[in-house]
Amino acid sequence: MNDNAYYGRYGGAFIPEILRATIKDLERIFDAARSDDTFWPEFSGLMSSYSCRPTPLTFAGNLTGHFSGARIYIKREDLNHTGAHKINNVMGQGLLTRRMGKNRVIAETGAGQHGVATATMAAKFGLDCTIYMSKTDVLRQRPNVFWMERLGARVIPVTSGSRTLKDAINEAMRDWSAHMDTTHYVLGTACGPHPFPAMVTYFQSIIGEEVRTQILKSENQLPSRIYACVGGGSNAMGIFSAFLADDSVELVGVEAGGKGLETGQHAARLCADGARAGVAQGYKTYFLQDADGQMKKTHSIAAGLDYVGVSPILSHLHDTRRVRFTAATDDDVIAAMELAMQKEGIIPALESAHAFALAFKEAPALSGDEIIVINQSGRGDKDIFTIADAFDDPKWKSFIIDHAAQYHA
Amino acid sequence: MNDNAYYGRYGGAFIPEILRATIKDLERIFDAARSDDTFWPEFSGLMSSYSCRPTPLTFAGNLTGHFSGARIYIKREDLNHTGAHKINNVMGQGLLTRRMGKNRVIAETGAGQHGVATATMAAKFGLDCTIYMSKTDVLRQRPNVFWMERLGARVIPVTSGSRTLKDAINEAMRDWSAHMDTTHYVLGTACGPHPFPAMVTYFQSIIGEEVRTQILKSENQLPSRIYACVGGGSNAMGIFSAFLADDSVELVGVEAGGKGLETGQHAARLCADGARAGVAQGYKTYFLQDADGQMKKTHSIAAGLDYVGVSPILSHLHDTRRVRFTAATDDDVIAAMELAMQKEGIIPALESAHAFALAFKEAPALSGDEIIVINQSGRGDKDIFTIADAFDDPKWKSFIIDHAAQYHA
Amino acid sequence: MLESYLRKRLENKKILTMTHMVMGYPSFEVSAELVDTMVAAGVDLMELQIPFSEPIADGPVILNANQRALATGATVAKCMDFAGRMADTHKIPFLLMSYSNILFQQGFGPFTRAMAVKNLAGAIVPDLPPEEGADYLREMGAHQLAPIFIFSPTTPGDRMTYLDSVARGFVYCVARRGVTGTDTEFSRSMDTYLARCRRHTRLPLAVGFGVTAKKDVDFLVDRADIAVIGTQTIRLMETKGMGAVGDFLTALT
Amino acid sequence: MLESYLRKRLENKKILTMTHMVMGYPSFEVSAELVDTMVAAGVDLMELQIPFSEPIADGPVILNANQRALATGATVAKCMDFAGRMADTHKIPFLLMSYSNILFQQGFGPFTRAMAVKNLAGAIVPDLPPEEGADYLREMGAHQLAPIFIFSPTTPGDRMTYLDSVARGFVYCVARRGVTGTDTEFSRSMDTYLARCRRHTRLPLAVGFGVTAKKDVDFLVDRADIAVIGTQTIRLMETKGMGAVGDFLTALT
Ligand SMILES: Cc1ncc(COP(=O)(O)O)c(C=O)c1O
Ligand SMILES: Cc1ncc(COP(=O)(O)O)c(C=O)c1O
Repeated sequence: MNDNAYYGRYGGAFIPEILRATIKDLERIFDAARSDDTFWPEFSGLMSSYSCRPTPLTFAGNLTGHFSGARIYIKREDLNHTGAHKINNVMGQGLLTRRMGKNRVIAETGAGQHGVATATMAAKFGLDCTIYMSKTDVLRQRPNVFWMERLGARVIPVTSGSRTLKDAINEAMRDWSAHMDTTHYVLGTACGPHPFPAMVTYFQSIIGEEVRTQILKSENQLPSRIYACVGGGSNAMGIFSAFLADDSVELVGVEAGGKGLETGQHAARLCADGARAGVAQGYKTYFLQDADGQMKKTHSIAAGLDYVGVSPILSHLHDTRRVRFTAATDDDVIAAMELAMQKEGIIPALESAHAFALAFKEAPALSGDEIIVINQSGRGDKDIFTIADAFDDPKWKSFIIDHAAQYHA
Repeated sequence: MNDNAYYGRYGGAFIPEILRATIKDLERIFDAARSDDTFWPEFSGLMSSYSCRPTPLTFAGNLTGHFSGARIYIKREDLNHTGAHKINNVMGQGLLTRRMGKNRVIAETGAGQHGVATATMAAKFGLDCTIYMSKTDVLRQRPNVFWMERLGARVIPVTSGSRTLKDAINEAMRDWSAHMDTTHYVLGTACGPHPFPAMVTYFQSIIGEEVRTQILKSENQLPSRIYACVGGGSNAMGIFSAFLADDSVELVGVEAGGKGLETGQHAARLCADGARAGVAQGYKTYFLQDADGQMKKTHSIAAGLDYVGVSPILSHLHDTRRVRFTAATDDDVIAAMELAMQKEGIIPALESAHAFALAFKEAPALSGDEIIVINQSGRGDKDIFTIADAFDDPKWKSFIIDHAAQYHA
Repeated sequence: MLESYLRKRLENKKILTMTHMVMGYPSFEVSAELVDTMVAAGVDLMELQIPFSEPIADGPVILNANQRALATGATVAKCMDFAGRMADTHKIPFLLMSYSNILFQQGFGPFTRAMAVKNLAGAIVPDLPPEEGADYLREMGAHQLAPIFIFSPTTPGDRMTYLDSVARGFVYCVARRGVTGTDTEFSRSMDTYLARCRRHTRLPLAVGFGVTAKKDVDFLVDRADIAVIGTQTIRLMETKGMGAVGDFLTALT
Repeated sequence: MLESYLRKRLENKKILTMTHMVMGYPSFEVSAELVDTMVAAGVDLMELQIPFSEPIADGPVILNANQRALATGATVAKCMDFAGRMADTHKIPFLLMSYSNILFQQGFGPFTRAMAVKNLAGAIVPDLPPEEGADYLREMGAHQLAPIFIFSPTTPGDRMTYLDSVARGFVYCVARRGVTGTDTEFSRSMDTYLARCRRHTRLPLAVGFGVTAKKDVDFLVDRADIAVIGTQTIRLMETKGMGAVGDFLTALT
């Protein structure tokens, strides 16, 4: 494949021959769109009339006071239509799907946010839609499944493999191999074969571009640090990309520390031992794998971070040390979420709460002149079943029990 | 009370003596804020940095094509932080609470949106918070109760009366009578004693002001009709108020038709027989009441519309015929919701879907030169338990049953 | 005239007692028995509440009594009949207590006319301040009925003066913030408050608070003219029966 | 050399058969028995798949076989041993089939050296196109191993020519869109497609599709050189046992 498919040692397009023409086609369409002056305005116009871009950059006065360190700002991707940054990428790919003249889209989803976003885009663009979602995630993100179906999508629970996000990706690839003439695969994160990492980053870069304008306007100064959670890496690349050239801005990617890095039950590919470069799902990157190259089981309380690979662009930025990678455990995340809710009245998604957890840990050590920005990639409503269980809420339990009893009657 | 407390025959402040000084104080603080040139910019600045105002006015191209009548626009209050227009009023009253130097807020809530918004505001402003919610609504809007509690609010289920919104208002009034020195009552809709109808309308008028600017910018023409659902009347007054002086703009308020006006199981106070002027909950308006003046039971699939009274301002606009009132049944609403989801990828709250239902019914008869605007007052995520039941979704049922089984184990 | 009745009565008694009840709770029969019991125990006047579905000034005990009365079929007509019968049977004055909407739906004219015909003395309508009550005041005046108004600890002096100017019979002083049925501390501030009330009206003062014993009534002697016993008798009737109500009231007076 | 073996074999047979199996599924013992059965039934060459956790080019049947093999302890080392034993025991050529990461983690050098030592003939790696496989091609070449590449119905002519230039042994033509294990219709368009494949390579053509009967194999005569039987034998083994596999293959050849 061509050179721009690689980021240092990572990236590429390790795909079955059957998909090659399609991927090449997508690359061509994407390149044409990117160099068409009308395309970005069309995209950002759509995002401001259908979703609510630019999303606000909220000053978190209470958290700033609480930690009495850096001034804390929160980028509010949770306010997007469908509740997360995923819609940015999806609407962009929707425009490309239209340019390709295809009438069907497929997608994988973990947290369900990408699935809901894709189902939404499909409704808006009048496309057929099939969503692959691991059985585990169908269970833990049931509300999102319900909405996908109501939006007109077919949701297929994937029971193969480790039943997490990667297995949903494999299934989507298999579907694509059979139906690429009519079907575009709307990959949900900055992973997969070229041109997906570049394309998803391109659409998500709207986040960082806005942050740059917003922070310069309100503070006339760049932030010292930017925190983003890292699943596949799309929200992180989205907010980081506008600051890559600014050496003074430290970029911090927060992975899923799960039950603790030492337990092996996590999804930390860049900040923990146990991940190595490898090739799977169509691209080369750091994967959590055993000596033979078989992918390991991952764990995170956040379905959207429970993934074995990571954006090849981030792998490269890891090796070059431009981005610092670290992890937050499930417990850190619940605590951070609680604090964010009670201090600022915001409800981060479990994924996003990873970024909050690290920012909270580090904010006190910074000075009051410094600014940090946390990317709130999504809202936590979708996580109610998980969070209610994490808080072990007795009223929620009896509500569910009563509700179930009605169904038995 | 003073003249500006009345709208034609409606309004006033029918309150126990113990609350009089507090209400007078609130009136004074509100009047001072309203005539302070810095106040509105402070308010709208807060709404644009904490929520995402201006919210978009989305052109619904697919629905327009589907009905091939008027051009349909949707005002996206669902994109607000906490998911509905309620936050506009609440943040405004938060600013007033701060001006009054009080450290506690209370509120009633039906759909839970106003409760979540108030709990959110209380977290952001550092206030104690108690929410009164009827037992019926605690059950049908459980997710919102969960979030209120996580945001740090106390939620008190009200078991008196008919266990709907009105009973929650009564309880909040009782609390206020005891604690008004420290406590502000954040009434959630354009009802209650003066100055609440005026004050809530004032804060919600941000909706209509934006719509006016937006539609003139995109179409250079005013809409022919504007549709809003009517519970207490705050989202309706919010969008209508900017167009009251434009005779060419027909304003349509959609009440809860419940199981059909003929069944008596509804909450239509202005478009059905059976409501008369009366006095309750501190103000004079149309109430659904029996010959003795006892309030009737109401019914709506949408908790936020299940209310026995209505804004005195709307009662007046009803009598003067400036606003046309009509109703949508529970069944109409589910059908409208489904169509909105599948055609445009948006998920209106059950309340908002009432406005959609009427717009869908009437759009085909208008010409393609005409514009209609639907106020999407909130998003439907909160309604998942109700909607899943309305669609009788077997997968949702088995999910809930399985989840309950875990708790028994 | 209610006021003159009270003044006369006060010549022989240091303090009067007024009791309250919700008509039709738990039934009109029991209500009638309750009135008999109260009169026999020596109360000087009574408030008869017409139940309303939205009694915002009442706490849980009276709220529940309102709801139960309505649920078991109490109507305004039945209540008016009942109140008339009581006024005919017993020598003491009876007041109606209810909320604005009950009067509004009957019409202030018809309502007050009926009150006059049935020999009722006056009315307490907690959600009808004089500013909203021009029609009410006119009709009450036309029928020589006493509109009772309320002073509260948050009522400023000039407003007390204004309320006094429209009130007839007596002034009802609520002793504390909150709805009916919560306990009040007897305190210095109560002293100051009642003195302030006294300064601002020429009418007798009734004071409502959680009276549970003779000493509570005694506390009010010289400070006020009428002790109001509200929630406590309902509680007693509910938990210990009619006999306990009679014993309680007899011990107080 | 694989190609010359195939050409030689084709002198006596109108069409050859290649079978596929996942090593270690359901166990290495059964895998060995399966190879014996297949060789006895007359197959001409075999693909031995090293299981991988993410086999994106495989359909449900082979996917499941991969997972089961891994779950019951198949490792790359055991698979290499097994493949070596088969190549030593049986006269036909054996190819390895797996995914990029398996080779990548061993290193292309060590992996291909091991293949050579164990007398394996070549490899099929569906997610390793030549553009990503410079190291692979170099090492395969150095050890005289045949890197098998794939033509698909979506592959343009110029790319077929390019693939032909790096391929050795034969070209694997997938007969339709989709992953392994879905049925294909025999149609005119297949004719056209195979003719196009033939035009673009000097190598023998293998064709994989849902072969279930002798007539399917017969269809390929003159159109291709090798009929590939993949999913069907796994299905047979799972549902009817080893004997059925032997009978099925014997009837085909
Ligand atoms: C809210 C939210 N944040 C973050 C992620 C992680 O994905 P990414 O790393 O691509 O941003 C997800 C994935 O579903 C998500 O839903
Ligand atoms: C989304 C939504 N729309 C409408 C309403 C009705 O209230 P109002 O008539 O005051 O807008 C509610 C009330 O809770 C609501 O949550």
